[in-house]
Amino acid sequence: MTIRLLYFATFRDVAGRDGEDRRVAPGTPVSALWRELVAEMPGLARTGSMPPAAVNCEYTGPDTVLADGDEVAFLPPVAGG
Amino acid sequence: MTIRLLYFATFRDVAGRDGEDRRVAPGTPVSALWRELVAEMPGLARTGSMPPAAVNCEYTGPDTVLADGDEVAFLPPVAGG
Amino acid sequence: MHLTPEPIDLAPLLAGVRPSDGGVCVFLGVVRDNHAGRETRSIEYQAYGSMAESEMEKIARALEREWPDSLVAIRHRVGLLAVGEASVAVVASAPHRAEAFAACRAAIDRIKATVPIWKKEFHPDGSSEWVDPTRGDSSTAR
Amino acid sequence: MHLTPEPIDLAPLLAGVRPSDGGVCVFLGVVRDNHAGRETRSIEYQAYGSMAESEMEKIARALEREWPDSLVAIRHRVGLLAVGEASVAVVASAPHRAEAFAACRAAIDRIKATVPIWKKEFHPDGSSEWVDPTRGDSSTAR
Repeated sequence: MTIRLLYFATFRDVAGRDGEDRRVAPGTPVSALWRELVAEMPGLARTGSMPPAAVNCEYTGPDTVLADGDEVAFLPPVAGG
Repeated sequence: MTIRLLYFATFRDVAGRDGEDRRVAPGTPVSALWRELVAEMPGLARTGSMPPAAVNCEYTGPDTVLADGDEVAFLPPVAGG
Repeated sequence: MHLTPEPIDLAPLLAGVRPSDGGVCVFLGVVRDNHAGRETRSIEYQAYGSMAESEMEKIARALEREWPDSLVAIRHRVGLLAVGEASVAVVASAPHRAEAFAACRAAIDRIKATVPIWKKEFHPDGSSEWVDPTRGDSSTAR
Repeated sequence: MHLTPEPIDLAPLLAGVRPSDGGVCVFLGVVRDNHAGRETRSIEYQAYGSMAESEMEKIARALEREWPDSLVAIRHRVGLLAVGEASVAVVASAPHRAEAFAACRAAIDRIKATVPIWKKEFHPDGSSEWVDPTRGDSSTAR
Protein backbone atom coordinates (compact mmCIF):
# COMPACT_ATOMS: atom_id res chain seq x y z
CA MET A 1 0.00 0.00 0.00
CA THR A 2 1.02 3.62 -0.44
CA ILE A 3 1.04 6.56 1.92
CA ARG A 4 1.78 10.24 1.34
CA LEU A 5 4.62 11.44 3.54
CA LEU A 6 5.14 15.17 4.21
CA TYR A 7 8.25 16.92 5.51
CA PHE A 8 8.39 20.30 7.26
CA ALA A 9 11.01 22.70 8.58
CA THR A 10 14.19 20.92 9.69
CA PHE A 11 12.90 17.57 8.46
CA ARG A 12 12.32 19.08 5.03
CA ASP A 13 15.87 20.39 5.03
CA VAL A 14 17.23 16.95 5.94
CA ALA A 15 15.05 15.10 3.44
CA GLY A 16 15.66 17.65 0.71
CA ARG A 17 12.04 17.42 -0.40
CA ASP A 18 8.53 18.52 0.66
CA GLY A 19 7.05 15.05 0.54
CA GLU A 20 6.86 11.73 -1.24
CA ASP A 21 4.59 8.83 -1.97
CA ARG A 22 5.96 5.83 -0.14
CA ARG A 23 5.17 2.13 -0.13
CA VAL A 24 4.68 0.60 3.30
CA ALA A 25 3.73 -2.92 4.34
CA PRO A 26 0.14 -3.40 5.53
CA GLY A 27 0.02 -3.32 9.32
CA THR A 28 2.90 -0.88 9.66
CA PRO A 29 2.54 1.33 12.74
CA VAL A 30 3.65 4.94 12.77
CA SER A 31 6.63 4.09 14.99
CA ALA A 32 7.97 1.56 12.48
CA LEU A 33 7.73 4.08 9.66
CA TRP A 34 9.74 6.53 11.75
CA ARG A 35 12.46 3.91 12.34
CA GLU A 36 12.61 3.24 8.59
CA LEU A 37 13.00 6.93 7.84
CA VAL A 38 15.72 7.39 10.44
CA ALA A 39 17.61 4.43 9.01
CA GLU A 40 17.57 6.17 5.62
CA MET A 41 18.13 9.70 6.94
CA PRO A 42 19.94 9.64 10.28
CA GLY A 43 19.79 13.45 10.29
CA LEU A 44 16.11 13.24 11.19
CA ALA A 45 16.84 11.74 14.60
CA ARG A 46 18.28 14.72 16.36
CA THR A 47 16.26 13.79 19.39
CA GLY A 48 16.23 10.26 20.71
CA SER A 49 12.51 9.65 20.68
CA MET A 50 9.95 9.76 17.90
CA PRO A 51 8.63 13.27 17.28
CA PRO A 52 4.91 14.03 17.34
CA ALA A 53 3.20 12.46 14.34
CA ALA A 54 0.05 13.30 12.43
CA VAL A 55 -2.03 11.00 10.26
CA ASN A 56 -4.56 12.72 8.03
CA CYS A 57 -4.05 16.01 9.86
CA GLU A 58 -4.66 14.58 13.35
CA TYR A 59 -2.08 14.07 16.04
CA THR A 60 -1.67 10.37 16.61
CA GLY A 61 0.33 7.95 18.75
CA PRO A 62 3.21 5.68 17.71
CA ASP A 63 1.03 2.57 17.64
CA THR A 64 -1.45 3.84 15.06
CA VAL A 65 -1.46 1.44 12.13
CA LEU A 66 -1.17 3.09 8.74
CA ALA A 67 -3.77 2.60 6.03
CA ASP A 68 -3.50 2.89 2.29
CA GLY A 69 -3.73 6.52 1.19
CA ASP A 70 -2.93 8.00 4.60
CA GLU A 71 -1.21 11.37 4.72
CA VAL A 72 1.53 11.12 7.31
CA ALA A 73 3.81 13.75 8.80
CA PHE A 74 6.36 13.72 11.57
CA LEU A 75 6.49 17.15 13.15
CA PRO A 76 9.60 19.01 14.33
CA PRO A 77 8.97 21.13 17.44
CA VAL A 78 6.28 23.62 16.45
CA ALA A 79 7.03 27.32 16.78
CA GLY A 80 3.93 29.17 15.64
CA GLY A 81 2.47 32.19 17.33
CA MET B 1 -11.26 82.69 49.91
CA THR B 2 -12.83 81.10 46.84
CA ILE B 3 -12.69 77.60 45.42
CA ARG B 4 -14.02 76.17 42.17
CA LEU B 5 -16.43 73.31 42.79
CA LEU B 6 -17.27 70.80 40.05
CA TYR B 7 -20.20 68.40 39.87
CA PHE B 8 -20.39 65.20 37.81
CA ALA B 9 -22.94 62.53 36.96
CA THR B 10 -25.53 62.04 39.73
CA PHE B 11 -24.11 64.94 41.73
CA ARG B 12 -24.51 67.20 38.70
CA ASP B 13 -28.12 66.07 38.37
CA VAL B 14 -28.78 66.82 42.05
CA ALA B 15 -26.99 70.19 41.96
CA GLY B 16 -28.54 71.17 38.67
CA ARG B 17 -25.26 72.72 37.50
CA ASP B 18 -21.78 71.71 36.29
CA GLY B 19 -19.91 73.75 38.88
CA GLU B 20 -19.69 76.96 40.83
CA ASP B 21 -17.30 79.34 42.47
CA ARG B 22 -17.81 79.09 46.20
CA ARG B 23 -16.57 81.05 49.18
CA VAL B 24 -15.14 78.96 52.00
CA ALA B 25 -13.52 79.96 55.28
CA PRO B 26 -9.72 79.65 55.44
CA GLY B 27 -8.77 76.37 57.13
CA THR B 28 -11.79 74.49 55.83
CA PRO B 29 -11.03 70.79 55.31
CA VAL B 30 -12.58 68.81 52.47
CA SER B 31 -14.84 66.95 54.90
CA ALA B 32 -16.37 70.19 56.18
CA LEU B 33 -17.10 71.36 52.66
CA TRP B 34 -18.87 68.06 52.00
CA ARG B 35 -21.03 68.53 55.12
CA GLU B 36 -21.92 72.05 53.99
CA LEU B 37 -22.96 70.79 50.56
CA VAL B 38 -25.06 67.97 51.99
CA ALA B 39 -26.81 70.44 54.27
CA GLU B 40 -27.77 72.47 51.21
CA MET B 41 -28.49 69.50 48.93
CA PRO B 42 -29.46 66.41 50.93
CA GLY B 43 -29.81 64.51 47.62
CA LEU B 44 -26.02 64.34 47.40
CA ALA B 45 -25.78 62.07 50.44
CA ARG B 46 -27.14 58.87 49.02
CA THR B 47 -24.40 57.02 50.81
CA GLY B 48 -23.63 57.67 54.43
CA SER B 49 -19.97 58.50 54.09
CA MET B 50 -18.14 61.17 52.15
CA PRO B 51 -17.45 60.11 48.56
CA PRO B 52 -13.94 60.18 47.10
CA ALA B 53 -12.77 63.74 46.67
CA ALA B 54 -10.27 65.38 44.35
CA VAL B 55 -8.44 68.66 44.85
CA ASN B 56 -6.72 70.04 41.77
CA CYS B 57 -7.23 66.76 39.91
CA GLU B 58 -5.66 64.58 42.63
CA TYR B 59 -7.49 62.18 44.91
CA THR B 60 -7.27 63.49 48.43
CA GLY B 61 -8.41 62.62 51.92
CA PRO B 62 -11.13 64.27 54.05
CA ASP B 63 -8.64 66.17 56.19
CA THR B 64 -6.99 68.07 53.35
CA VAL B 65 -7.32 71.79 54.03
CA LEU B 66 -8.57 73.81 51.10
CA ALA B 67 -6.61 76.72 49.67
CA ASP B 68 -7.76 79.73 47.72
CA GLY B 69 -8.25 78.88 44.04
CA ASP B 70 -8.45 75.11 44.56
CA GLU B 71 -10.51 73.11 42.11
CA VAL B 72 -12.57 70.64 44.15
CA ALA B 73 -14.77 67.75 43.09
CA PHE B 74 -16.61 65.06 44.99
CA LEU B 75 -16.83 61.98 42.83
CA PRO B 76 -19.80 59.64 42.48
CA PRO B 77 -18.78 56.00 41.99
CA VAL B 78 -16.73 55.96 38.80
CA ALA B 79 -17.86 53.72 35.97
CA GLY B 80 -15.37 54.16 33.15
CA GLY B 81 -13.96 51.39 31.01
CA MET C 1 -4.36 62.82 24.81
CA HIS C 2 -6.15 59.87 26.44
CA LEU C 3 -9.71 61.15 26.17
CA THR C 4 -11.43 61.52 22.84
CA PRO C 5 -14.93 62.34 21.63
CA GLU C 6 -14.16 60.56 18.33
CA PRO C 7 -14.45 56.83 17.63
CA ILE C 8 -11.34 55.12 18.93
CA ASP C 9 -8.83 54.29 16.21
CA LEU C 10 -6.45 51.47 17.12
CA ALA C 11 -3.95 52.32 14.39
CA PRO C 12 -2.12 55.14 16.19
CA LEU C 13 -1.99 53.08 19.38
CA LEU C 14 -0.53 50.08 17.57
CA ALA C 15 1.95 52.33 15.78
CA GLY C 16 3.75 52.71 19.10
CA VAL C 17 4.78 49.05 19.21
CA ARG C 18 8.58 48.86 19.26
CA PRO C 19 10.87 46.56 17.23
CA SER C 20 11.80 44.75 20.44
CA ASP C 21 8.16 43.90 21.20
CA GLY C 22 6.99 40.38 20.46
CA GLY C 23 3.58 40.51 22.10
CA VAL C 24 0.81 43.06 21.97
CA CYS C 25 -2.30 42.70 24.09
CA VAL C 26 -5.24 44.94 23.27
CA PHE C 27 -8.37 45.32 25.33
CA LEU C 28 -11.48 46.99 23.97
CA GLY C 29 -14.41 47.82 26.19
CA VAL C 30 -17.52 47.81 24.05
CA VAL C 31 -21.04 49.07 24.72
CA ARG C 32 -23.20 46.01 25.37
CA ASP C 33 -26.86 45.68 24.45
CA ASN C 34 -27.83 44.80 28.02
CA HIS C 35 -26.86 45.44 31.62
CA ALA C 36 -28.31 44.29 34.92
CA GLY C 37 -31.13 42.52 33.14
CA ARG C 38 -32.25 45.52 31.07
CA GLU C 39 -31.81 46.32 27.41
CA THR C 40 -29.36 49.10 26.62
CA ARG C 41 -29.70 51.34 23.59
CA SER C 42 -26.76 53.68 24.13
CA ILE C 43 -24.42 54.96 26.83
CA GLU C 44 -23.27 58.47 27.55
CA TYR C 45 -19.77 58.71 28.98
CA GLN C 46 -19.04 61.82 31.02
CA ALA C 47 -15.53 62.59 32.28
CA TYR C 48 -13.85 64.95 34.67
CA GLY C 49 -11.57 65.66 31.75
CA SER C 50 -8.41 67.09 33.25
CA MET C 51 -8.36 64.62 36.12
CA ALA C 52 -9.23 61.66 33.89
CA GLU C 53 -6.29 62.56 31.63
CA SER C 54 -4.01 62.76 34.62
CA GLU C 55 -5.23 59.45 36.11
CA MET C 56 -4.86 57.57 32.84
CA GLU C 57 -1.38 58.95 32.37
CA LYS C 58 -0.48 57.86 35.90
CA ILE C 59 -1.85 54.36 35.31
CA ALA C 60 0.09 53.90 32.07
CA ARG C 61 3.37 55.16 33.51
CA ALA C 62 2.97 53.14 36.74
CA LEU C 63 2.40 49.95 34.75
CA GLU C 64 5.48 50.62 32.65
CA ARG C 65 7.47 50.87 35.87
CA GLU C 66 5.94 47.66 37.23
CA TRP C 67 6.62 45.77 33.96
CA PRO C 68 9.81 47.58 32.96
CA ASP C 69 9.85 46.38 29.35
CA SER C 70 6.21 47.18 28.69
CA LEU C 71 4.63 50.07 26.83
CA VAL C 72 1.04 51.00 27.67
CA ALA C 73 -1.30 53.22 25.66
CA ILE C 74 -4.83 54.13 26.73
CA ARG C 75 -7.74 55.81 24.97
CA HIS C 76 -11.14 56.46 26.53
CA ARG C 77 -14.05 57.86 24.63
CA VAL C 78 -16.58 60.37 25.94
CA GLY C 79 -20.00 61.33 24.65
CA LEU C 80 -22.91 59.23 23.44
CA LEU C 81 -22.00 55.76 22.20
CA ALA C 82 -24.19 53.20 20.46
CA VAL C 83 -24.15 49.46 21.17
CA GLY C 84 -21.02 47.92 19.66
CA GLU C 85 -18.90 51.05 19.89
CA ALA C 86 -15.66 50.94 21.87
CA SER C 87 -15.59 53.07 25.00
CA VAL C 88 -12.02 52.26 25.95
CA ALA C 89 -8.91 50.78 24.38
CA VAL C 90 -5.74 49.62 26.09
CA VAL C 91 -2.71 48.55 24.08
CA ALA C 92 0.10 46.94 26.07
CA SER C 93 3.17 45.71 24.28
CA ALA C 94 6.24 43.93 25.63
CA PRO C 95 8.97 41.61 24.44
CA HIS C 96 6.94 38.60 25.61
CA ARG C 97 3.25 37.90 25.87
CA ALA C 98 2.99 37.30 29.62
CA GLU C 99 3.94 40.89 30.40
CA ALA C 100 1.71 42.24 27.65
CA PHE C 101 -1.32 40.38 29.01
CA ALA C 102 -0.57 41.30 32.62
CA ALA C 103 -0.06 44.99 31.94
CA CYS C 104 -3.17 45.17 29.74
CA ARG C 105 -5.37 43.46 32.30
CA ALA C 106 -4.05 45.60 35.14
CA ALA C 107 -4.60 48.73 33.06
CA ILE C 108 -8.29 48.14 32.44
CA ASP C 109 -8.85 47.06 36.04
CA ARG C 110 -7.27 50.28 37.31
CA ILE C 111 -9.04 52.45 34.76
CA LYS C 112 -12.37 51.10 35.99
CA ALA C 113 -11.37 51.64 39.62
CA THR C 114 -9.95 55.15 39.61
CA VAL C 115 -10.43 57.19 36.44
CA PRO C 116 -13.19 59.78 36.99
CA ILE C 117 -15.53 58.79 34.19
CA TRP C 118 -19.21 58.03 34.55
CA LYS C 119 -21.72 56.38 32.30
CA LYS C 120 -25.43 56.87 31.86
CA GLU C 121 -27.35 54.06 30.24
CA PHE C 122 -30.25 54.80 27.93
CA HIS C 123 -32.98 52.20 27.44
CA PRO C 124 -35.41 51.61 24.58
CA ASP C 125 -38.28 52.97 26.70
CA GLY C 126 -36.52 56.33 27.02
CA SER C 127 -35.47 55.92 30.63
CA SER C 128 -31.86 56.31 31.70
CA GLU C 129 -29.68 56.05 34.77
CA TRP C 130 -26.12 56.54 35.92
CA VAL C 131 -24.38 53.21 36.46
CA ASP C 132 -23.06 52.60 39.96
CA PRO C 133 -20.66 49.65 39.88
CA THR C 134 -20.43 49.68 43.68
CA ARG C 135 -24.06 48.57 43.87
CA GLY C 136 -23.67 45.65 41.47
CA ASP C 137 -26.51 47.02 39.36
CA SER C 138 -27.81 50.33 38.08
CA SER C 139 -29.06 53.12 40.27
CA THR C 140 -31.94 55.09 38.90
CA ALA C 141 -31.43 58.82 38.89
CA ARG C 142 -34.61 60.81 38.33
CA MET D 1 -9.69 30.53 6.83
CA HIS D 2 -7.21 30.85 9.70
CA LEU D 3 -3.99 30.91 7.68
CA THR D 4 -3.13 33.79 5.41
CA PRO D 5 -0.12 34.86 3.36
CA GLU D 6 -1.37 38.47 3.52
CA PRO D 7 -0.76 40.98 6.32
CA ILE D 8 -3.26 40.33 9.09
CA ASP D 9 -6.18 42.74 9.09
CA LEU D 10 -7.92 43.06 12.45
CA ALA D 11 -11.05 44.65 11.01
CA PRO D 12 -12.78 41.46 9.84
CA LEU D 13 -11.92 39.75 13.14
CA LEU D 14 -13.36 42.62 15.18
CA ALA D 15 -16.44 42.69 12.96
CA GLY D 16 -17.50 39.42 14.59
CA VAL D 17 -17.98 41.03 18.00
CA ARG D 18 -21.61 40.60 19.05
CA PRO D 19 -23.99 43.19 20.57
CA SER D 20 -23.92 41.22 23.84
CA ASP D 21 -20.13 41.48 24.10
CA GLY D 22 -18.71 44.05 26.49
CA GLY D 23 -15.07 43.01 26.40
CA VAL D 24 -12.75 42.20 23.53
CA CYS D 25 -9.22 40.97 24.14
CA VAL D 26 -6.86 40.93 21.18
CA PHE D 27 -3.42 39.38 21.11
CA LEU D 28 -0.94 40.12 18.36
CA GLY D 29 2.27 38.17 18.03
CA VAL D 30 4.80 40.42 16.35
CA VAL D 31 8.19 39.67 14.79
CA ARG D 32 10.82 40.93 17.23
CA ASP D 33 14.18 42.35 16.26
CA ASN D 34 16.05 39.87 18.46
CA HIS D 35 15.83 36.35 19.84
CA ALA D 36 18.11 34.29 22.04
CA GLY D 37 20.67 37.09 22.07
CA ARG D 38 20.90 37.48 18.31
CA GLU D 39 19.56 40.14 16.01
CA THR D 40 16.65 39.11 13.79
CA ARG D 41 16.01 40.63 10.39
CA SER D 42 12.98 38.61 9.28
CA ILE D 43 11.16 35.35 9.98
CA GLU D 44 9.75 32.83 7.57
CA TYR D 45 6.66 31.03 8.82
CA GLN D 46 6.01 27.63 7.29
CA ALA D 47 2.80 25.72 8.00
CA TYR D 48 1.40 22.28 7.48
CA GLY D 49 -1.55 24.11 6.00
CA SER D 50 -4.45 21.69 6.20
CA MET D 51 -3.53 20.47 9.67
CA ALA D 52 -2.81 23.98 10.96
CA GLU D 53 -6.26 25.08 9.80
CA SER D 54 -7.83 22.13 11.54
CA GLU D 55 -5.88 22.66 14.78
CA MET D 56 -6.72 26.38 14.95
CA GLU D 57 -10.38 25.61 14.32
CA LYS D 58 -10.31 23.03 17.12
CA ILE D 59 -8.66 25.48 19.52
CA ALA D 60 -11.20 28.22 18.83
CA ARG D 61 -14.21 25.93 19.17
CA ALA D 62 -12.84 24.25 22.31
CA LEU D 63 -12.31 27.62 23.99
CA GLU D 64 -15.85 28.67 23.11
CA ARG D 65 -17.08 25.53 24.86
CA GLU D 66 -14.87 26.19 27.90
CA TRP D 67 -16.01 29.84 28.13
CA PRO D 68 -19.56 29.37 26.84
CA ASP D 69 -20.25 33.05 26.17
CA SER D 70 -16.98 33.69 24.37
CA LEU D 71 -16.26 34.04 20.68
CA VAL D 72 -12.73 33.31 19.46
CA ALA D 73 -11.21 34.23 16.10
CA ILE D 74 -7.67 33.32 15.03
CA ARG D 75 -5.47 34.34 12.13
CA HIS D 76 -1.92 33.13 11.54
CA ARG D 77 0.28 34.43 8.79
CA VAL D 78 2.68 32.37 6.69
CA GLY D 79 5.57 33.43 4.51
CA LEU D 80 8.38 35.90 5.08
CA LEU D 81 7.69 38.59 7.69
CA ALA D 82 9.74 41.65 8.57
CA VAL D 83 10.35 42.92 12.09
CA GLY D 84 7.19 44.57 13.41
CA GLU D 85 4.78 42.53 11.31
CA ALA D 86 2.10 40.48 13.06
CA SER D 87 2.47 36.71 12.72
CA VAL D 88 -0.67 35.84 14.66
CA ALA D 89 -3.82 37.53 15.88
CA VAL D 90 -6.35 36.24 18.38
CA VAL D 91 -9.59 38.10 19.05
CA ALA D 92 -11.65 36.84 21.99
CA SER D 93 -14.86 38.59 22.88
CA ALA D 94 -17.28 37.93 25.72
CA PRO D 95 -19.90 39.76 27.77
CA HIS D 96 -17.27 40.53 30.43
CA ARG D 97 -13.56 41.15 30.32
CA ALA D 98 -12.39 38.28 32.53
CA GLU D 99 -13.60 35.69 30.03
CA ALA D 100 -12.24 37.64 27.09
CA PHE D 101 -8.77 37.81 28.64
CA ALA D 102 -8.80 34.16 29.72
CA ALA D 103 -9.93 32.82 26.36
CA CYS D 104 -7.44 35.03 24.48
CA ARG D 105 -4.51 33.98 26.64
CA ALA D 106 -5.44 30.30 26.43
CA ALA D 107 -5.77 30.58 22.66
CA ILE D 108 -2.28 31.89 22.06
CA ASP D 109 -0.79 29.42 24.54
CA ARG D 110 -2.45 26.51 22.73
CA ILE D 111 -1.58 27.84 19.29
CA LYS D 112 2.06 27.89 20.27
CA ALA D 113 1.85 24.40 21.73
CA THR D 114 0.02 22.44 19.05
CA VAL D 115 -0.50 24.20 15.70
CA PRO D 116 1.95 22.79 13.13
CA ILE D 117 3.71 25.98 12.14
CA TRP D 118 7.46 26.54 12.13
CA LYS D 119 9.59 29.62 11.93
CA LYS D 120 13.01 30.23 10.48
CA GLU D 121 14.88 33.27 11.70
CA PHE D 122 17.06 35.26 9.34
CA HIS D 123 19.93 37.32 10.73
CA PRO D 124 21.72 40.38 9.34
CA ASP D 125 24.79 38.25 8.53
CA GLY D 126 22.74 36.06 6.20
CA SER D 127 22.57 33.05 8.48
CA SER D 128 19.28 31.47 9.44
CA GLU D 129 17.88 28.69 11.59
CA TRP D 130 14.63 27.01 12.51
CA VAL D 131 13.51 27.98 15.99
CA ASP D 132 13.11 25.13 18.44
CA PRO D 133 11.13 26.35 21.47
CA THR D 134 11.76 23.07 23.27
CA ARG D 135 15.43 23.95 23.52
CA GLY D 136 14.89 27.39 25.01
CA ASP D 137 16.98 28.92 22.23
CA SER D 138 17.53 28.52 18.53
CA SER D 139 18.84 25.39 16.90
CA THR D 140 21.09 25.87 13.94
CA ALA D 141 20.05 23.87 10.91
CA ARG D 142 22.72 23.34 8.26
